[in-house]
Order: sequence, then C-alpha cells, then structure tokens
Amino acid sequence: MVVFEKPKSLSPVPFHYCPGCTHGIVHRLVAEAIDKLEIEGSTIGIAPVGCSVFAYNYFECDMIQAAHGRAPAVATGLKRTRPDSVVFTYQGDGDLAAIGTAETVHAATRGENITIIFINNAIYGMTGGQMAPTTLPGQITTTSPYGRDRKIQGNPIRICEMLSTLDGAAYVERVSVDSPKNIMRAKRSIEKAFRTQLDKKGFSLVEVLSTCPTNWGMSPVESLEWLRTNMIPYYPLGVFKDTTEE
Amino acid sequence: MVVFEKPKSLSPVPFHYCPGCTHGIVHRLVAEAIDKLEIEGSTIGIAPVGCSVFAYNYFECDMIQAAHGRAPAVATGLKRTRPDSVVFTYQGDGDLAAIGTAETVHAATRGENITIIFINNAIYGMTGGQMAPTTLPGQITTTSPYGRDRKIQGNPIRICEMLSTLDGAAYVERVSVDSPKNIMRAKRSIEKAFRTQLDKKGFSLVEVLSTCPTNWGMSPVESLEWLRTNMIPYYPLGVFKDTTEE
Amino acid sequence: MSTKVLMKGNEAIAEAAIKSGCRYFFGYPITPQTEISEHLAKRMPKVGGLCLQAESEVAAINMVMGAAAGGSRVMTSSSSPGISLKSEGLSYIVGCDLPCVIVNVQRGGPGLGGIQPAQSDYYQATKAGGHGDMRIVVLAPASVQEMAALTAEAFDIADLYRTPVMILADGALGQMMEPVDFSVSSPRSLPEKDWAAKGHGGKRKKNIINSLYMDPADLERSVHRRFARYADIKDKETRFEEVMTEDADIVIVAYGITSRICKSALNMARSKGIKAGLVRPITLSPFPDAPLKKAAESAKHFLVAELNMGQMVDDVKIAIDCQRPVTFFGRTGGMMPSPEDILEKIEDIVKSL
Amino acid sequence: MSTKVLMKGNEAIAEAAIKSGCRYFFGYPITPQTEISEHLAKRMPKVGGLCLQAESEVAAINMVMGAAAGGSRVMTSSSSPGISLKSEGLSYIVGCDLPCVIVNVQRGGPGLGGIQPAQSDYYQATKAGGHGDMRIVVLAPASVQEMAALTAEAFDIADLYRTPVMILADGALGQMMEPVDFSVSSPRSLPEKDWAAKGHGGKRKKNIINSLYMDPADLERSVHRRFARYADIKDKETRFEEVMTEDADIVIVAYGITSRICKSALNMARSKGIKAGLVRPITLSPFPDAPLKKAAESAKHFLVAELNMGQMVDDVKIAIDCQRPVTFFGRTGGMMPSPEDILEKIEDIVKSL
Amino acid sequence: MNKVTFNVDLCKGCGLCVSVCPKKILVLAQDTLNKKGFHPAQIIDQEKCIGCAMCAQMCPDVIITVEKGV
Amino acid sequence: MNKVTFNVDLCKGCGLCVSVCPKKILVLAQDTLNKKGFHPAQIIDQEKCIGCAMCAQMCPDVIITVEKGV
Amino acid sequence: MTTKILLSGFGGQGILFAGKQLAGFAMHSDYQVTWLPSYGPEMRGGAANCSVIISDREIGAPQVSFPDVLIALNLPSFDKFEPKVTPGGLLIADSTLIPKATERTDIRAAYIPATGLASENGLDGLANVIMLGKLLKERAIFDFDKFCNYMANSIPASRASLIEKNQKALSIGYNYK
Amino acid sequence: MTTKILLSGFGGQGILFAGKQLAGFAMHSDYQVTWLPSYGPEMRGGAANCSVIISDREIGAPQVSFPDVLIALNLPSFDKFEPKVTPGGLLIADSTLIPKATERTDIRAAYIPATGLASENGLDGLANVIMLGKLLKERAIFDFDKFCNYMANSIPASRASLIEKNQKALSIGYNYK
Ligand SMILES: Cc1ncc(C[n+]2csc(CCOP(=O)(O)OP(=O)(O)O)c2C)c(N)n1
Ligand SMILES: Cc1ncc(C[n+]2csc(CCOP(=O)(O)OP(=O)(O)O)c2C)c(N)n1
Ligand code: SF4
Ligand code: SF4
Ligand code: SF4
Ligand code: SF4
Ligand code: SF4
Ligand code: SF4
Ligand SMILES: [Mg+2]
Ligand SMILES: [Mg+2]
Repeated sequence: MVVFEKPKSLSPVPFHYCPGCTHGIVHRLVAEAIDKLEIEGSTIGIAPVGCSVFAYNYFECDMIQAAHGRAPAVATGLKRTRPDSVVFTYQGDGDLAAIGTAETVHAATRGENITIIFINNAIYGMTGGQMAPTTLPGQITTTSPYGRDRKIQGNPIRICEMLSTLDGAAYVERVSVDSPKNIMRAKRSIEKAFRTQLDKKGFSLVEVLSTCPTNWGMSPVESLEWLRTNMIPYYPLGVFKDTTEE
Repeated sequence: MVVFEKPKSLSPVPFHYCPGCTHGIVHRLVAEAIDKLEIEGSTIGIAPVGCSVFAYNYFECDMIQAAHGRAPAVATGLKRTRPDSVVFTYQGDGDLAAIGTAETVHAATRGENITIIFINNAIYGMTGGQMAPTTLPGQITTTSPYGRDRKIQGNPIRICEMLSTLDGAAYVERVSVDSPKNIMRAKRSIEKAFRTQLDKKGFSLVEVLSTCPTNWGMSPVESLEWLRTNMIPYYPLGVFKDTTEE
Repeated sequence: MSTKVLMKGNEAIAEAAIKSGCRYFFGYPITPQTEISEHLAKRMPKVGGLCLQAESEVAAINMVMGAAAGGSRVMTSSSSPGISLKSEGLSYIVGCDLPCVIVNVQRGGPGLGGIQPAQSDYYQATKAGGHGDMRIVVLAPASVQEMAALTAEAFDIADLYRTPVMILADGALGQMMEPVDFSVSSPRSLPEKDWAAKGHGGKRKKNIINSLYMDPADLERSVHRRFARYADIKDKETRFEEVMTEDADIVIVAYGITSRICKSALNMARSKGIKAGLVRPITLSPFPDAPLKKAAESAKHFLVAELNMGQMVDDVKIAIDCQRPVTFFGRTGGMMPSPEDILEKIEDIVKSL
Repeated sequence: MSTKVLMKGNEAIAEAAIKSGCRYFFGYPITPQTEISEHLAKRMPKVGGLCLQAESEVAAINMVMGAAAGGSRVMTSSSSPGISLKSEGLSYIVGCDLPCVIVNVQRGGPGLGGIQPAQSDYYQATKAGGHGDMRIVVLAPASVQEMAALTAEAFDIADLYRTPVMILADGALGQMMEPVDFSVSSPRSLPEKDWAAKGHGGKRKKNIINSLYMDPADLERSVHRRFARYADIKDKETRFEEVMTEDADIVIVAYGITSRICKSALNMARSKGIKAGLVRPITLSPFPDAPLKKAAESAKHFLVAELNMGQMVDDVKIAIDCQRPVTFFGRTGGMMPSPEDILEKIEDIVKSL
Repeated sequence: MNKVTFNVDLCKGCGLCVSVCPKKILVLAQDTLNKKGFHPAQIIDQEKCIGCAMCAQMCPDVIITVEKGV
Repeated sequence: MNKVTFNVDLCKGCGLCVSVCPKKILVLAQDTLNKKGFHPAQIIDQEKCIGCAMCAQMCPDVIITVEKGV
Repeated sequence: MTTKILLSGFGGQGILFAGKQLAGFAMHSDYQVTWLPSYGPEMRGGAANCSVIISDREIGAPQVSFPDVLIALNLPSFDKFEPKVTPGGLLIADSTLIPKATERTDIRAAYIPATGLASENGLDGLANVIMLGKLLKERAIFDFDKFCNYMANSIPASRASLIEKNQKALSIGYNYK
Repeated sequence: MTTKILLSGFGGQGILFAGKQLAGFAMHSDYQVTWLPSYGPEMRGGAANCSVIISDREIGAPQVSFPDVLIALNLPSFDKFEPKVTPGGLLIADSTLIPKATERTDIRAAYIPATGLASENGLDGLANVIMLGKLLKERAIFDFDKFCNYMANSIPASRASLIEKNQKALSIGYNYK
C-alpha cells in the first residue's frame, strides 16, 4: 500500500529550488490540500515575486504570476469576479511583509475569502540574501552586513500577531516545516485554511517558518536547527485567530 | 490674565476648513505642544493629501507636503538625515490607513523616532465624502451609498490596535476632540507624543477621532454627538502602547 | 422624444461601462474623476456587479489584473498622480496580454499639482505607461457622447487584441454635462477568452498568466508578437476626425477638450476668410499619421494645441516627416485657452505665411 | 602604480556616491542592481552615513524626497519595475524642485520581464518619469569609469539646478567590472540650500516644500520656471561623444552598453573601408541635437541602435529635422547584439547608399 | 471680571462654542452676518463668564481669547 | 516489508531525509553522483524500514515514495 | 443661433442646479447644449459658477468666457463677470445681494431681489429658480409653460412639494414687475 | 592586441573568481580590461560563465561571443562554446569532467584533468586556478611569476593558507605534462 507519493496537483516538473530549501515541502502540502479537497479544477493560484515565482510551473491548477507584493490584490480582483473559484496566494516575507504590506492588511481587514500561504524564511532568497522585514535582530544579511540592528534597521515584524487584530481575518496560524511532526501540523493548517475559504468564512493565512540554506550560508540540516533555535522563539507557533467555529 | 489665546506656532492665517470641522482643534493642539516644548525652530511638519493638505500654511515651522499616504516615508527620510530635528506628520484616515498602510506600519515597526497625528474622521473629506478604511459598518458615503456592508466593503480598521502589536511602536494612544474634556486629554497625549520623540524613545502616534460635518451631512454640533455615540464605541479611547517608561 | 440623457462625462463613462457588460470596477477616489466610482457604487449592485474601493491605486490596478486574468471585463479609473502609481501594474498587464480599460481624467501636474483640466500625461499615456517595451491603446474623447462611445469601443478593442485600452480625458470633459445617446453602439464579435485563469474544471490543460521569461530570447519573441499586434491595431483601429482640411493653409492638430476650443477658433478663422482646418486624433496611440501626411501635401503650416508644454508636437512632426513648420500653442497647470487665444495664434501664423 | 581599482559598475556608482559626499541611500533590492545597496550597506556606516532598505520602492523614493527636502545629498536606485513604482514620487520631487540622484539599472520588460540588460525604459526616463509636464536629467554611462564619473556629475547637476538626475544604465554595465579611477573629479561650486526644510531655528521665515497650487495660473508659472531651467540645462549640460563623424557616410547613434558594441562594429567597418561614425549621447535628456544636426550635413544615413524596440529613433529624427533616412536596429528582452550584427546592418545600409 | 473676545470676522458660526459653554451665555448672532457670510458667535452676558475657556478649547478656528480677572 | 523508493535523478543530496529517519537507514551515496551532480540519498537497510514516511514528509523535492507491506 | 450663459454665485445657492435645469430643457427641446461647472475642493461658501451653452449647431469650447447672458447671484461674480458680457448681451442680477448696477450701456440689465423674494415667499434656497424665471421673461429663449412643465417632470414625483415650490419660484421671477 | 577569453562551467566552480584574477592582473599590468559575468537567479549548480577581454586599446563590446581562448570546466560549456572559438584560438578543457576532445583542426586544444588534479592534491575547489596555470603555459599573455605574485597580493594576508594553495594550484596547471 502506497503510504506516501507525490500529490496529483503537483506538476511532474522538478523544482528549481536549492538543495534542502523548504519551499518544496510547502508546495507539496498545498498540493495535498488541493487533492484532498478535490478542488484542483476550481483553484487558481497566485505566484509572487521571490524564489517561488515559478510556482506557476509547479501546480496543476490555473496560475497567475503577480507583481511583487501585489498577490493579495490580484487575488481580490480574481475572487470577487469568480466567487466560486478557490483562490490562494503563495508569498515570501519580502513580498508579503515588505512591499505588499498594504495589500496584505487590506485583504485581511476586508475579509477577502482567499487563502494566503506565507513563507517566512527571514530573508530575501531570490535576490541573493538581503534583509527581510522578518530578519531577526543580529542576523547578518547582505544589507545588514553587521547584523540587523533594531536601532537602525528596525524591528522584525510579526505578521500573524498584527493581522489577528483585524476583524476580517478568520483563520491565522503560524506553523513550521522543520520536522516531520511540524510538517504534519502545517499540513492540517493549510488544509484548514482552504476549508475556511470553501466554507466562505473569510480571510485565512498560514505563516510557514521556512529555511533558506543558500542565503543563510548553512547546510540544509543546520538550517532546520537554526530555524528551531532562532526563529521559533521570536515567531511562536500556534493559532492566532480562528473565528471559523463561531 | 490671558488664559487662552492662539498659540504662536500657529500661523495667523484663517483655516480653510468647513465650519465646525475639528481639524482646526487638532492643529491648535499640535501648535500648543510645539510652543510648550519650545521646538518650533527645530520642528518640521509633513502635510498629507487630504483636507489638511494646506497644513503647510498653518504652522510656523518648516513644512513639507507629501504625496498621498507617504508622509511616514518622507518623515523617515527627513528624520534619518536630520536626527536633531523634530519631525511630525499630520494625516487623515485615507492617507494613513488606506494608501499609506505600508508606510505607516513600517515606520512603526522600524521604530522611527517621529510623531504621527492621525485624524480619523471615518471618511474622505477632501474628495467629497467617499468611504474610508475607518468608515463604520452601515455608514453611508458616496462610495458606500447603501451603507458600508462588511461583506462587501470589508471591516473598518483599528489602527492603534494594529500598530501596538509592533515592537517599534513606543507610544500609541487614541483620543477624541468631541468635548473640552477630551480635548484636554488629546492635548496631553499630543504633547507626550512629541516628548517621546524628544527623548528618542521611538515611534509615537496619536489617533484623534474627528468630525467631518460637511460629508457626514450633519451640523457641527450633531457631528460631535455622532462621534460620541458611534465612533467611540467602535474605536475605544485610551493608551494602546506605552513603552516610554521602560 | 429623444433617448438622450444629460450627463457628466465621468458618469457617461461609468454608465457606458455598464452598458458594455462591464460588471467590475476597482478604483480609488481622486479629483476630478471620483464621479465614475460614485456612479458605479450606486449602479453596480443594481446590475449584479461590483464597484470596490481599493486601498490604493496600486491595489486597484492589481485587482484589475486579477479580474482580467480571470476573464472578466473590468475597468479602473484615476487621475494623473494615481495613474503614475498604476504604472508598474499596467506594465504587468501588458506583459500578460490582459484586456482591461483604464480611465485617466487628467489634472495639472507634476506632483500634487492642481485639479483643473490638463493634457500633460500625453507622453505617459502614449509612450511610457510603465517600464519596458510596451504600448497601450489610447483613446481621446472630445465630448460626453464620445466619453460613452469610446468607452464601449475600448472594451471591444481590449478584448479583441488582448491589450489594455486607456481613455485619456481631462477634468473639463469629466465634469461637464452634455446629452448622451447610449443607443448607438455596435458591439463586435469577440473571441472566447480561453486563455483565462478561471479554474480548468478538469476540462483542459492549466492556463498560466505570466510576464516572466528567464530566457531573453523568449521575452524578445513575446515583445515582437505584441508589437505585431500593435501594427495590426494601427492598421485597423486608428481613428481621427478631419475638419475642413481639404483646402486648409493652416492645419490645427488638437485632441480632447482642446480640439473643441480649436473648432470654435476654426469657425472664427473661417469667417474671417482664413483657410484653417483641423485634424483631431481620436486614437492618440496608435497615432493617426495618415491624415496628417495627407494634410501636409497642401497645408503650409501646422499648429499643435494642447493643455501641456508640447507633448504631441514630435508625433506630428514625425507624421509629416518634418515637411512643414509646426508651431505649438499650449497652456498648462490647469489653464484653458479661449477660442480667441487660438484664433490669435492662427492669425499670427497666417501673417508669417 | 595606477590608482585604478577593478569594480563592478554597480559598485562604482555606490562608491562614487560616497566620494561625492552622498551619505544617504534609500533603496529596495532588485536584480540587477542590488550590489549598489549591498555595497553601501557595508560602506555607509564606515563614513557616518546611512543605507536604509525601505519597505518598497514607493517608500524609498519618498524617503529620498524627505532627505532631499531636508537639504541632504541622497540617492536611490532600482531597476525597471521598481522605477515604475517610483514614478509618482519622482513627479512630486520634480514638482517640489528637489535635487537627488536616481539610478535605473534596466532589465527587460514589460512586467516582471527578465533580468538581462535592456534599454527599454528610455521613453520613461526621458519623456514620462511620472505624470504632468516634467522632465529630469538623464545620464547614460557607457563604462564603469563613467558609472562613477557621471554619478559625481549627477549630484552636482542635481544641486545646481534643483532637479532629480537619473543615471540610466543596464544590467551589463551594472554587473561588469572594469578599472575605475576615482581621482578624476572636479566638483563645482554650488549654491547653499537655503530653501531646505531643516528647521528654521528661529533665524528665518519658514520654508515650505510643496507641489500643490490651487490656482492654475500659479501652477503654470511654476512649470514655466522649471522649463526655463531645463532650457538652461540643455545649454550648459548637454553631453555627447563623437567618433569619426567628420567624414562619415553613415552615422550610428547609440548610448550606454550598446554604444560600445557599436564602437567595435565601427572599427570593423572602418577596417573594411566603410566610412562609419558614431554619435553617443551621454545626456539622453537633454538630448544632444547639435552633433546630430552637424553630422547630418555630411552623413547620408543614420543608424540608431538600442536594446529596445526603437525608443530613441524619434529623437534622432527630430534632431536632424528628418533630413536623412534613419534606420533602426534593436534587440529587446535582454538580448544583446554582437558587433557582427551591427556590422551586418551597416553593410546593408552601405549597399543601399 | 473675565473676558471672552471673538475675532468676529473669522467666525464660521459653527456653534461649537455655544454648545459647550457651561454658563449658556454664548449665542450665534442671528441678526448679523460677518464678512464671511456667517452668523458669528457672541457673548450675551459677560458678567456670568467664569473664564473656563471651554468655548476657546472647542473653537476649531481658534478665534476666541479668554482673559481672567480683567 | 516496507519499501522506500527515490527518484534518484532528481535528488539534490540535501540530506534532510537522512536527518529524520528514525531508523537511521538512509545515507547520501558518497560514491555516486546523479545526473544533476549530487550525491543522492539511498536506503541502506530496507528491512529495517518501518514505513513511517518521515523521510518523504521531509523531502523538499518530493521524490520519495513509501509503500507499506509490499 | 448660440447662447452662452454664465451663472455665478456662492456655493449653496443652487447655481449648478439652475444651470442644469436650463441645459436639460434645452436638450429636451432638441438644442445642442453643454454645461460646465467650476469644480474643486472649495469648502462651503466658496465661489461657484457654471457655463451653459445652448445652440442649434455643434458646440466647440464649453467654457463661457464672454457670456451672452450673465446671471449673477452675488457681488464678487457681478464684479468679475459684468465687464465680460458680450455687447448686446443680458445681465440679470440678484439685487438683494448686489447693491450695484452696471454702468455699461451696450448691454441690457435686469435687477431682481431674488433672495429677498424667495425668503418673503417661503421659498428659501430658490432664488436660483426665481432668477431663471426672470431669464425666461427677459430673453424668450424658451416658452415659460413648457419650461415649467419640464421642471415638474424632472423632479421625482416623490418630492411633489418641491415641484410646486419650484414652479412658484419660476412664476415669481417671470412675473416680477 | 586584444584577447577575448571565455571561462565557463557550473556555478560553484570558481569561474567568476578565476576571470576576476585574470582581469585584475591585466589591469595591474596596464592593459585595458573588461569582465562580464552571466548573472541571474541561477540556483546552486546552474551554469556560470564570464567574459574577460584584455587589450592594449579601448574595449568596445564586453561580451565575448567568439572567444580567442575558451576555458571550459564542464561538458555543457564545452558543447556550447567549442564551435565558437575563433580560428587560431585556444581551447582548454578540464578533462576530468569533459570526456571529449574537439574535432576542429583550426584551433589549438589543451586538456588537463583539473578537477582530478585538484582533489588528488588536496586542492578541492581550485580546479579553476589549475586551469589558469594551464592558460599561462599555453598562451604567454602573462608572466607566470608575476601572476603568481599578483594572486598572492590580491588575497588578504589573513588568509595566508589560501595564498599558498592558490599558488600551488597555479603551478600544477602551469607544469602539467
Ligand atoms: C517591484 C519589485 N521590486 C523588487 C523586485 C526584486 N525582488 C524579486 S524577489 C524579491 C524578494 C524576495 O524575497 P521573499 O519575498 O522573501 O521571497 P523568497 O525569495 O525569500 O522566497 C525582490 C525584492 C521585483 N521583482 N519587483
Ligand atoms: C495618489 C493619490 N490618490 C488619490 C488622491 C485623491 N485624494 C486626495 S485627498 C484623499 C483622501 C482624503 O481623505 P483623508 O485622508 O481621510 O483626509 P480628510 O480629507 O478626511 O481629512 C484622496 C483620496 C491623491 N491626491 N493622490
Ligand atoms: S535562495 Fe533560499 S529560498 Fe531561494 S531556493 Fe535557494 S534556499 Fe530556497
Ligand atoms: S470636508 Fe470634512 S474634513 Fe474636510 S474641511 Fe470640511 S468638514 Fe473638515
Ligand atoms: S469662558 Fe467658559 S463661561 Fe466664559 S463664555 Fe467661554 S465657555 Fe462660557
Ligand atoms: S466655535 Fe469658533 S467658529 Fe464656531 S461659532 Fe464659536 S467662535 Fe465661531
Ligand atoms: S519510511 Fe521511515 S523508516 Fe523508512 S526510510 Fe523513511 S524515515 Fe526511515
Ligand atoms: S530529502 Fe529528498 S532531495 Fe534531499 S537528500 Fe533526501 S531524497 Fe534527496
Ligand atoms: Mg523570504
Ligand atoms: Mg478622513
């Protein structure tokens, strides 16, 4: 009996991601949710600008590639005009928490009935390792070469905490993919986010703590460890908002 | 003994505001704080786009007129290059909470050492009464002619609540100018915000619940009442964050 | 009894959009075009559509992108500063070959500028709506009736050629009222949007809406394909009006509100025995070279009139291959010339002929 | 021992900014120019300056506005899509008459496009950096040395004329290394920034930095004043390079990286006995009409070469008053022609002469 | 005595001062129009004024001056 | 028996599967290079595999298939 | 024939409405017509004016710089536009608010205390319509009865009381003196 | 004289570094020089190449489409660029990774198992420098000793062990066969 195989809504195309980059894990979880809920035919995914820009090649559903940070606006335009479709965005921390802040906050406060998968890897992967809004204090990046100094580069932003103050946000959870156990939790969370949308309950966002071995300058296995010891304390896992049972 | 007169750092120019518009009260409070702290010579104000766009005519300190929503970014550029100056922005709810969301959130999370005076009048005054991000559910505006419907136009955004989740925000309070008592409280709050900046404690923001008799379609006195009975319950007054004593 | 209604230009655009089957509008308020969204906020719910106020112009244009990508007719509108904010999104929409309609009711600039009518976004509209090798179709109405008629056309052209189409108007056209007759419209037969991302429903391969090409050769090919389409549009969709050009010694070139002022001046000039004519570009992009070239055969002098510092002048010179002198007359910042001002300019030129 | 260092073009810009006394940089990462901010992130703290990564290009350009309004030398940089996002802010900076330096290391477009070198933002840079009647000064370096030298010049021109100045480069110039000599620089004597909003200290009347004019007549006057300054800049700051144009039958017009490819082709052509020459605009705005006009006196044909679909062609035609045929050769989307490609084109033209 | 003075020509007749005066001694002068075309606020019984400055606090146009013990 | 299969040519040798296998029966084959130039993961003791699929859960490139009771 | 009308006064006096009524009836009567307001973020009490052009042929420029008919509802607009009335043109001034008469002899002038008449007759806010009545009297561009009917039709039946008031105001203006 | 060199291989093989060493020494020796990398978001293991042009006069186009010298460190780059070497040009291939020889007779070819030599000599990652050594041998554009010194100077003293390794790699390449 096959207990694990590649989900159907994941395209048979090798990922371009670096070895050990957890973007691939999250892609798979999204595809599994789509398979499980049998919504591939009605789902449209929105790819960001960031390492996951090629996400449009990796999912079998219809896909749109949005401008940097604007995926929530594109998703809004799409979902409002195709209310029966299932719309998700897949965005990095630069995309969602820097340039796309306004679009994210307003999609949430409006309660857009969309699902956002938010990859927080504390860095700009695609452009080669610049500081992200979520880069940790002291973390060295190419634009914080002496370590992020809160006094100069400011404080990391906690997206889940911020968004859960908004009335329109229905389901907001932070998960991690650093271990099989956490991956299983992330899987349930992503599935729940899609379900929230299917039930027309409003805005759902899953923040996934992720690694970028290449720009962190660590091996993939060391990266998981770094995530656990540095990111999770700053970005605690858990459900920050859940109005789906109301 | 003169117990009340026009503050010195308010220019001897009549306001262009509509009769009974509380923008004028807040201008006066800002000028009083500048006078009290004797900082007119080192202060630079940033005017928004909104009814208070002409704020550059009303204060005696140096002034900059910023693009719609971008005052916090302009303030950042200015304060970072002139760290000994006192920089404040004066912004409406369209300016700060709609188009300027990203600039507001990031100035706050960076902990920019600036002061923001945020006029929440639940409407776009200058352009003639369109819906603001802070327009209340059910409120009729020219772009929510059937009353704001949370399902369609989304939920009003509570800026103080949202910003106080951010590490860089030092002092965040919501006040109102609907009565002399509340005006006195607003006065203290604005003064404290400037003091926070002078003490280099970081980002300070005072949200001022305000009226727009013209676009609310009420008399000035009715407007104060409407503010009290409708806005304050949705936007509770009080200090949302204060790290200045730490 | 006529079927005409008296309407503001802004309202005519809004109503024409609805009549053209557009059910989605995403915008952000800005003077002098806010009536478009205010009208649609009232009307859309009545026809099962949606008029959504976005958090910004940037969000609005990207909502348009989402709606267009999903295959819906969709419109946005703004005025000069707001159009600048849309330029990245507009470039993406071009790069993704998505149809949509964008309205720019211009005001004076640069910066916050003023709110009075201007035509100073001509360059931006016709040459550089955003970065990269791109063009859009730009229609310049000169009456409230045309605000309506060209809006209808805009949707059809957009869908037929998979391109954004801009209605380039100004504050005066937006705010003025004239009678409009909505009954005159001849919708075209349009291809199905089988490229749209609306969910494949298990019935076809997935659709991808994208403007990224890692291989520059692919990107170049996509640009070439698009420019071939522009050539096609130039062939088939170029529009203009000629007034008394056959025997004209002096030909005025003007579009939009300015063309009307020039028409008044033209009548005055003719009544003074001056042989003046007018070419009014209706499509600013593609630019109507042909009538100008033809006019240059007989005309001795061209006068370009605009509400800017002379942005169309070069297009006119190129169109006539620099064969005739071209004089520019313009006001900017929201100032409007009177017919008398234009007449004076015409008389100056006539003296020099 | 030479004082030259081997550097990437992006780094040369960054280092030249520091050497020019610029202590403030606000930017947002984007390929292929990220080395500018990465270099400055390392260097600025060492010289008491600040390199701040903004939350977006929109924020970055407005931070630049704030810093410039306060009287500081300040720079930002980006690449094509990011420059589009800056266009509203840029228009405000023009409207407020603020000096600053903006770098655009272009990549292929439209939309997300690609990351390979292109020159397809020529229109945007020279005609419509934003809405309204506005222009900026645009400098087009063609070597890493010029990336440095023109950056220094850019700061001086900006301060002297109170205008933003753009360095319009491309991915190849940004990424390539060449030797740079920073010792050659001749700073100008510049007026004091007594207009800046830096706190009046009780010593003067308040300063207001503003682009809003409710009276259109005032706005028009401000635009006219600015255009008078543009005319002054055209007089005094127009720059170009001429190569073997004196006896040239065919004159190539190219700027930036393309001009170097053309120089190689020119040498090949000359060695084949073809009388080819080159005019290289260094200021794209103001455009160097004079050398082209002069070349047109003897040259029989012009060849414009760019990494786009032909955006400079009209400027060349206008400069030579359409007196000679102008052929265009271009690649787009990140493709680069080889010298051989250009040579082939030259030979084609020569055949037709 | 306490004294309340209005810069009458700049009054917009909004009535906010009137609405907050604890002594109810302010009115909008229905029979006069100022230069701006508004019915300006005026004090009807200066004697009763307690100099609390509530009117001035509330005036959006900052045209009220309050003096105590003149 | 349980069976773990790798799509060897797509393996990037990241070692994440190796790091999580509770039975420590996965290794990166140091002596072979796949088409992509990586040392691919391989199972050294199929017998011991409990079919828990932790390796597959962890594989970012989704190239592991796990079967139970084959 | 082309008639260029300029209506001018304070915001709130119903200038734009009056212009719109004129334009609407002209359209209804198969004339070409344009209506162009001044616009802006002028706050209450600011200046307001609108240009109405009525013609039997295509109308060029919609702005009226030199009116054939000037309807002035306050002093600033009288001062500003009176000199611009075309020779042979007509000036109608609200004499309640404009304590002045033209010195020009090349134009015709009519003075009517419209604001006063309005408040006397319980028609506050309808000075604008009274001025229209006067216009119909002074310049027979339109038939009074037809215009009266048109106004009635253009106001929603649900606001019947308004219809009556407007018609009354129109008559007062028409029948003044 | 102008020499156009193309270095090509996988990312991570030090292609850009080798090119930069060449360019740096050329500048140091008062030549004109350009160095142009291929760039992009290529992830680890993607293709990498760089163009180096060394000349005694101004250099035009910086990209090398037709190299006088091709230094190929993997098979794809051999396949792609070998046909483009200019007649009379030089090809140097890492024979550890390129199991092929050119069939062209109009160019000169040198094969050196650089990757193999590197790992044999504990110089993992320095196949690129071994290739440079070979280049100096095959084409006397630069003096070996001077280049060796230059490399030593261009590496920070704090990384002295690296200097030695690089010099060793350079010799191995220079002295191969
Ligand atoms: C308007 C605009 N600005 C900047 C860029 C350049 N850019 C591409 S990806 C990226 C950031 C990627 O970081 P993130 O969103 O965290 O995704 P990751 O690569 O880390 O998954 C940036 C700044 C762009 N393409 N467009
Ligand atoms: C980029 C841009 N978009 C839109 C506008 C138009 N605009 C001017 S003010 C304003 C909103 C004003 O509302 P608010 O900020 O709440 O201030 P208020 O007038 O209510 O005090 C808008 C949308 C503009 N000037 N620029
Ligand atoms: S750069 Fe980082 S985020 Fe991007 S694919 Fe590589 S490891 Fe993943
Ligand atoms: S429109 Fe509203 S906010 Fe603006 S001045 Fe008038 S009352 Fe105040
Ligand atoms: S000072 Fe107090 S008592 Fe006197 S008028 Fe003002 S509010 Fe009334
Ligand atoms: S509050 Fe001020 S403006 Fe309003 S009525 Fe009183 S004095 Fe006049
Ligand atoms: S299924 Fe479990 S036991 Fe078997 S190899 Fe994978 S991780 Fe190890
Ligand atoms: S996790 Fe996947 S890609 Fe990584 S080594 Fe194991 S099988 Fe290979
Ligand atoms: Mg990231
Ligand atoms: Mg507001």
